Amino acid sequence: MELVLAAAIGILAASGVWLLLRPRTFQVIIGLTLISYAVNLFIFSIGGLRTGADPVLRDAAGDIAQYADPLPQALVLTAIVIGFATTALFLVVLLTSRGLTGNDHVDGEDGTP
Amino acid sequence: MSHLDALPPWAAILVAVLVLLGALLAFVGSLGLLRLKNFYKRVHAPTLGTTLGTFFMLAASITCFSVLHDRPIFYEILIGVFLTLTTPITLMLLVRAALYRDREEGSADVPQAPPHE
Amino acid sequence: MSHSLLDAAILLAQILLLLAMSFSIIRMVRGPRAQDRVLALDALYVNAMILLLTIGIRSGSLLYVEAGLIIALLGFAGTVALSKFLMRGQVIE
Amino acid sequence: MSNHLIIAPIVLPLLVAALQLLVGEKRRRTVLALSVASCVVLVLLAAALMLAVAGDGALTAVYRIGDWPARFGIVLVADRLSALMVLLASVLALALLPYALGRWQHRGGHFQPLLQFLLMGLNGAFLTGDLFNLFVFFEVLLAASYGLALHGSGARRVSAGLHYIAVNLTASMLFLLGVSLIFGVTGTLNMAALAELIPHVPERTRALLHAGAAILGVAFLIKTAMWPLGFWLPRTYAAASPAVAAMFALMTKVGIYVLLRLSLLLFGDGAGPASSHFGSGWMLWGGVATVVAGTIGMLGARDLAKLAGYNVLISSGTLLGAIGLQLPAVTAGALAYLVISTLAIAAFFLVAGLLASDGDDDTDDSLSLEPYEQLGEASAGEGLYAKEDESRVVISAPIAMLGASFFACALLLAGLPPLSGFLAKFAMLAPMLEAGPRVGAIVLFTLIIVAGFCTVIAMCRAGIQIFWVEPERIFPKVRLVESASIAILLGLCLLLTVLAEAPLRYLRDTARQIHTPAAYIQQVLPAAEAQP
Amino acid sequence: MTRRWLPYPILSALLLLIWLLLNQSIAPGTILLGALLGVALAKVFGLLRPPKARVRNYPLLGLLFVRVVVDIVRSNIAVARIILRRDSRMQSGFVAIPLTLTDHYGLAVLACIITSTPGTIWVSYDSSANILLIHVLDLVDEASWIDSIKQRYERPLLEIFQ
Amino acid sequence: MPDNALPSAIICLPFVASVVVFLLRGRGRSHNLAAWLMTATALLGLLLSLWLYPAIAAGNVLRQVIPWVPGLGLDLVLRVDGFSWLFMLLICGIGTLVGLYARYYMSPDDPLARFFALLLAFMGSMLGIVMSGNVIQLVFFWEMTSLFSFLLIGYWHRGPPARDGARMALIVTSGGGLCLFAGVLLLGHVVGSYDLDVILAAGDMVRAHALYTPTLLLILLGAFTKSAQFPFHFWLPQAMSAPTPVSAYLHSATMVKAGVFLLVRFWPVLGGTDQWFWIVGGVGLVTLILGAYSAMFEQDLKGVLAYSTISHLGLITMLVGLGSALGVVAAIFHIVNHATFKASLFMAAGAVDHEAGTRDLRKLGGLRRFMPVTATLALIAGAAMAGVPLLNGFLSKEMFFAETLATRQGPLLDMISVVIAVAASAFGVTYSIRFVRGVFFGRVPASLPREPHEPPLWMRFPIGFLALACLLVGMLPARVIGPSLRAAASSVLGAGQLPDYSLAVWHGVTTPLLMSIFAFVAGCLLYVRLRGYVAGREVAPLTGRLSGKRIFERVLAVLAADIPRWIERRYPSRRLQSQLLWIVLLALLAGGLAATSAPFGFHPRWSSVDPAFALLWLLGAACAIGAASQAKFHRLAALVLTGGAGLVSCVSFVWLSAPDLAATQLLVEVVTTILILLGMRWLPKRIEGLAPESRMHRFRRRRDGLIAIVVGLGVASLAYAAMMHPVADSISRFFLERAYTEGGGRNVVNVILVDFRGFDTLGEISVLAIVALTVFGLLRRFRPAAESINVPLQQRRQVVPDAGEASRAVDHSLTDYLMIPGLIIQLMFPVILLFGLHLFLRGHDLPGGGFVAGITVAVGLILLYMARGARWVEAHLRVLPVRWIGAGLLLAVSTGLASLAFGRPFLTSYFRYAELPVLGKLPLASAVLFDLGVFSVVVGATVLLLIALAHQSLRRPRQLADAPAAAGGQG
Ligand code: NA
Ligand code: NA
Repeated sequence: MELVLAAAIGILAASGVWLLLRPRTFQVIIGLTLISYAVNLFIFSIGGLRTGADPVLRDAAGDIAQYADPLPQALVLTAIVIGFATTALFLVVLLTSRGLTGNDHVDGEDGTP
Repeated sequence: MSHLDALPPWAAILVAVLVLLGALLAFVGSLGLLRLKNFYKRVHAPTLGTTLGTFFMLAASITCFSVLHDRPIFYEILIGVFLTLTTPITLMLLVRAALYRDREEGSADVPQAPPHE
Repeated sequence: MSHSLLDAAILLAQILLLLAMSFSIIRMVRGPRAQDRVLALDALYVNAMILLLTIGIRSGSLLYVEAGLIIALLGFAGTVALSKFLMRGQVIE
Repeated sequence: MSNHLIIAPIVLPLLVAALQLLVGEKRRRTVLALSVASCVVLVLLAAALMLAVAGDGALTAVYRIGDWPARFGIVLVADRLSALMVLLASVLALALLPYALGRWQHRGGHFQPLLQFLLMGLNGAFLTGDLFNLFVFFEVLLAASYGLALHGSGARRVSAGLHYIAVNLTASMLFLLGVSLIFGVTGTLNMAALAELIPHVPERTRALLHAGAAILGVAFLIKTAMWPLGFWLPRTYAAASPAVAAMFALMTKVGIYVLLRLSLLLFGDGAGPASSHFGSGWMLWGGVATVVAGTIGMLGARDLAKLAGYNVLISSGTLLGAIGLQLPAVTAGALAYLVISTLAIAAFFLVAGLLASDGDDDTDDSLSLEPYEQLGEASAGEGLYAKEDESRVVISAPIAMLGASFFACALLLAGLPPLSGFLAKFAMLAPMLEAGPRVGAIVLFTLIIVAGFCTVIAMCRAGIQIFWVEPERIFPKVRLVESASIAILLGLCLLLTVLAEAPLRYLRDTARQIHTPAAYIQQVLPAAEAQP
Repeated sequence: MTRRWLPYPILSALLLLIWLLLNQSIAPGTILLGALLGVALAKVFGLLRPPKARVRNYPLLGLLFVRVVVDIVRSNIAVARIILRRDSRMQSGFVAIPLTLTDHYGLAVLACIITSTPGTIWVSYDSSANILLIHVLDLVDEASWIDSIKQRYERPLLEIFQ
Repeated sequence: MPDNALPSAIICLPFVASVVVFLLRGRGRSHNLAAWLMTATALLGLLLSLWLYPAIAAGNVLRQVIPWVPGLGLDLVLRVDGFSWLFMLLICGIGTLVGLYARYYMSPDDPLARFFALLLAFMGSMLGIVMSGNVIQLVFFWEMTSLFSFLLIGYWHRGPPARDGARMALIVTSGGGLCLFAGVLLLGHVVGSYDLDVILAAGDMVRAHALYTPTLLLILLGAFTKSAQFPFHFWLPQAMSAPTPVSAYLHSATMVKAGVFLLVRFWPVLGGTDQWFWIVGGVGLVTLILGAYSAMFEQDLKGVLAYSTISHLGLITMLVGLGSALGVVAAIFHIVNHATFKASLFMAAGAVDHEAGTRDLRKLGGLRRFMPVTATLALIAGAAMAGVPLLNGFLSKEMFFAETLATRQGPLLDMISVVIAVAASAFGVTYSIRFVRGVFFGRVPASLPREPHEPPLWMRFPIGFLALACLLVGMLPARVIGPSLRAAASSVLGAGQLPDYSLAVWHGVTTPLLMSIFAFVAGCLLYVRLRGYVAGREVAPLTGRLSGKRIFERVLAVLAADIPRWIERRYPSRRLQSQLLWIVLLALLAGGLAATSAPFGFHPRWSSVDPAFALLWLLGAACAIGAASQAKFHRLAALVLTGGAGLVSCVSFVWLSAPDLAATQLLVEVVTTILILLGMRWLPKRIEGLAPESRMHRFRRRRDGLIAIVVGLGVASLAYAAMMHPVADSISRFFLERAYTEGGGRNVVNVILVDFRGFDTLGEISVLAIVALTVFGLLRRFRPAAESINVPLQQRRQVVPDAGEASRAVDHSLTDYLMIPGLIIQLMFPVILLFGLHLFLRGHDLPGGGFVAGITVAVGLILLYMARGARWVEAHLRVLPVRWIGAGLLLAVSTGLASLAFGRPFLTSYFRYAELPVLGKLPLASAVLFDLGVFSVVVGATVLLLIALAHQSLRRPRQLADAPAAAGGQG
């Protein structure tokens, strides 16, 4: 389980980073999206993985060990929301840049393909 | 998997069969997506999953949880309802887009627009 | 016995569903047309939803059905947008 | 404990921003009145907070949000350092407000609420005692800074903003990676608890802790604009509208603040042999590299706002290096330098903005310094001494005001007397020699002097070009409110020269306090609530 | 009065039903809240000025439902067979069907039926000529398809909605 | 007034006057007043200084300490001893004369208030230097003199020479000042105090310290730059573009003396070593001869004086460098003498310039006929400069010759120093004759720019006064200057250390006298020989080519412009790709180094691999890699594949027991997809294979691929290591234990979000709000690229059939296309709202919550927009997203603030179960209100984001009318 998830995080991160280093704004935004998937999984995994654990408390008292670790989840939720917001902003900025410069190169000047 | 032990054998077998049937239909549907030769044919394939495939899986789920919780649980029915309402929208819009593309490209396989269309 | 059968059935079902998803993804990658990709994404969503149901059954928790419900009710919004984009060149007119 | 003074600097701007959104953009006066009230109250609050923590001894005020125990909930911690930063942010905002009233705020939507959000983010980042909450406030202040940087739109702003956002999004990813690694190893997010746990981290996970800290550090170094992570800064700041750029003068300092806070709290002397002073070498040499890069950039800068931007880099690098030395006395001096350089750079951005504006609200270009090369060449041909040129040198009042302000900024940035820049540099440089024969200290010492010299060269060249060679090029229409902002900022710098002792004593105590974090830890996590 | 407070009773009832299903409870509190929400949301729906709907024949609706379910099961088997058999001789194609049904809700139900049935799909509809274009996976006889659609689905829908 | 308070009065006076004068600006003809204020201030300073004489003569050192920054060892210490007192006299005395002179010299058209204010401020700073009892304070005033000098040189900034001269002076002197600063810091570090008295007492310790040499070098750099010593001498001639009173005051009498002042001051601390001898003596020697040599060939009156000043400053430096006590006495003496005659010469030159309209020696001559008084005075001062007996210059030069004869550094060196001293002296005679004769004697040139007159009386008075001083000192040295010199010298050398010297006009026939006579004769001969030669030359032979100024400009241009720009061109740092590459590499490096700094266990556990999960991520990986490879040319494919990867991680969240995450991830993904699609309409088409791919691009792709793989491996191994070593006791325990009992919710994740860490959520919704506002603001000014302004091709084509048919509306096809889907979506709208409310209400106990609910509602609204179009929706529903945001924020904050009313901290939650009739047991938690705020903000922000973008197409005028034509043209 851990190995698979670690590999998954690695592949998402690698694809994202590769895109991040590309010259087109669209590539960068897709890259950022992939990286944020990787980061979300990373944060999530940090508390250790649980399959079949209860995500929600059954009753007031009980064995703590049977529940999934809630804190990383809460952190990921915050991260997802913030990531969504900033991705949206980045998108609008790249559109505006495209409008003003006439191309979709990250530097606003269409030198390289 | 402690909780599934609570299922009586008949329910376990019923759930197993339903689960497999559902998965099989979804599998065949997606296989069609891969196998069929053109878009208009492919578009039919996933319907297997959205109709009977989902139906079997929902049935499995309803059986399983109703038996487990000792009361009828129809929560999952909503999934079926929602899916029935939403799938047509997507497919209709999508096929129409494909038809437009083919007409633009002058493909012989699609009926051209009637005179006024 | 019947329970290990159920476990095996669920695992088999999951693998079948994952294979189904992989067919969708192959279609997504292969195209050839944008319509094919969108269709494949839609199928992927449905397969994923069914997969969630199997996970729910395996873990015995109804909570996972919730995620399935969200896919069923709202998952299509993305595909609608994609289709409309293909047809009209823009999503909201 | 319910000392609500600590939460007020965060909640007040948020509340005001929300009200401003509800009031709507059309009712400009109400929105403005809200902003002014907020900034005034913030300054008062910050001053009160500062007085409260500067009382006697090493007092740290802790505020447990939601009344949860500090170890588990989010706490706000006000000590001398955070109170100082909050005050600096509030004063800066208040000083800039008149300038923004002039004309800049009308160039785009929602300027005032965005400014309030920025203040909320800044104050939150300064006050929080929780690592993830720090991330959240960083995002708040960054988001607001994106909005403000893009305020007014235009090609230059947008393309610089695109880079700024891309870089910061990447930095945020690193931030998250770092925080989660640290949480994974220690199981806590509270900074004081982290400081308590780090010496006891098992050896098999210490490498992970260090990796987390290193990645987190890179994220902060990006905000600090350390070379080679800071190429985004000069363009972004130059492109931003002047009031915004002036506010941004504080933005890199947030990175500095966090590095200072965390490096001393988590990796100070108490962190155990394996972890103490972790990363300080990176900061030192990164700072050195940044000063060099900033200086070179400054010398090559072709417009005034970029010149100011490179000055931000230099000050960042100087501060980074000074922090990297990890000596209390140097830290005290560095804090003085932080305050002064923030005020000075802010004033400089305002001056640059007024010089570039020609009364036409739609042009937002920075003043170009292009015809540099003519300097020095012009007189080469016509004999050594031309006739004393007694042509009239009468100067209009706005230009005189701007000229004097420019000169004052130049003095502050170069660290020349009589303004407080000199004192700040002295306070930072003198104790550096006490570091003994450390290569880093010597290199940094030398570089700070050299950078000061290069600042003289660059500012002199720019000033001559603007005010002496072609004063016809600038037709500043300076409104009284705009000059008020500049006057407040420079006046503060002057005041800090004259009344230097009390502020410097405060800063020395601050440095001592953050260099001995035991009291901080003890006060945030009193023994009584050790375990639930 | 009822019109004003309960403009879309069917919708409100459906919403209440969905609410109860979602909450898996028939406690009085849930029902009360569901009813309130049903009424309120129906009013929101009313803001969108939807076309008027009248269901004239509920039993027929039930009959149609059963018929459709049976058709869907049959088509599932047929399409699965086609996919698995890899039949290259299989012909598919478009069929244009002239409609008499014009009610929007009726058309919507027809669309759901045709599309939900594997093997057929709604392609386009021209309201000025009232012609429906569908695509059929296994098209053996165009006329029989037209006939089957009109008889099995359109006629009941006409009765229900028009 | 007590003596101890006098120094502060003396130093404050000019600054106060400066401010007063500055405030006079703009008040009509205030320039008289400004000049008189300057003169009066200087005079008052002089008188107050003289008041101190008894104390100084008694050998006292006056100290006055004004606390400033005691914590840094920095107080204002005003310290007056004989040496500084002598300088104070010089500064105030010459200041008085210059003020008087400038009153008549300067044109009333100029902003004189500024001029005199600067001059006064300079005077104050100069006094500050000499009166400093703290070396940091000394540097403080030192730099201030450089700044005022800069402003004064650039006073007439319309002319390029003034600007260049000012700039050069500032850069050289302030650079030197910074070196001095560093040196003084080192000195303070070595001694342990910045107090001058402490430092002066620690000479032995300083000289023995390891840091002696760097300290010495840095301090000397300060002194040499200020006193225009070789190789920094070039700035002084350039500074002659300043108004003449400035040249007389700053650049001959006072400021340039600050360097030699410093040498003399620190002589007891730093002097007497070999390094001192070689560096100070050597530099002085070179400067002496170089200045004198260059002065001979100068054509500009002030240029001659400038080079002469350099030469004399070299002489003084050399005297200090030689290292004997007598040398120091001679140096002090010459400082005073030079100030006297040079200031008067400058003023005379200014008078000539003023009257004749030129300073070019080639254009001047015979002026004694027009201005006999000035000519006489200039003759006296010139003679003093040449070292003619009975004038003060002669006396100090004799002492200098004696000193050169007294050095014992080996026969060759002794010879050289004597020869150079004599040569320089001879050159001095030559240029003095040139100066006096060239201006006042000989033929009157045919065309003078102006008809010369005798300058006004009060302009001649300062020249005359100084000339008189030259005479008096020259004839009655012991009487006039003796006591002051003794006081000054003894304060430097120590009371008992004063060497024997006699200030007499006649010492008999001594070697120095013979040297003087030889130099005088040689100088006269040289003048006769060179007269014709010099007249035609622009620059001096040999050295003229090697202009210090030009080298300086070249070096500055290379260092401060060429290199930075070359670097910028060569390594363009502004490219985003390279910036991100740096970030990635540095993060990789930092993380990698840190992670490998200590060993950690890394044992892959294959046994735990779930085949289904592995298969799932095989798909996820395929999607991610597919998206990466398609993003350039097939955006839609990349978007779809990204959606696939997102779906896979959503399934993983479910798999790993995190339904909340799955729901959130899913919804966010849907919204993001729609958002990107909304944006894609404005992106340019990319067609594969249009542009040929260069080798460079292939290289970059491979390099980035390699980096990406390494990053992936690194992140994966970190994640794996972290997963394998979960911490035993994390704070999560606390949350699990208290969520229900104290937070009132079963969904621990949600309780964390709205209660335990509600503050994070408050920040998070603020981010959403801010971003929405920013997007809104940005899109208000959105301007699409020319090529995407048009309505999309599809729409132009699809309208064709409608346009041809009279019976069909313009968008008939569109209406048909969306009729059924639109109706279904419209029907689903209330269902989606209901579902959103459901998610909201159950969030505290089950997966859901304000955020998910908010996005659900927003998606419902967006679906409506897609199905019916923006105009339609907005005609039916009033969507006011900004209000939603504001209200939500307000609600969330108010909920937090409400707890304050109960005396609890911000955001303290309150919950209880209320028993209500019919409804039964209902949980009432304040956190729900907070969550409602979250909900409201999320709805508002998401809708605002999407709608603001969607509205862009609406804002353009629809060009459907001419669409058929366009479509026909393309078809
Ligand atoms: Na179908
Ligand atoms: Na279907």
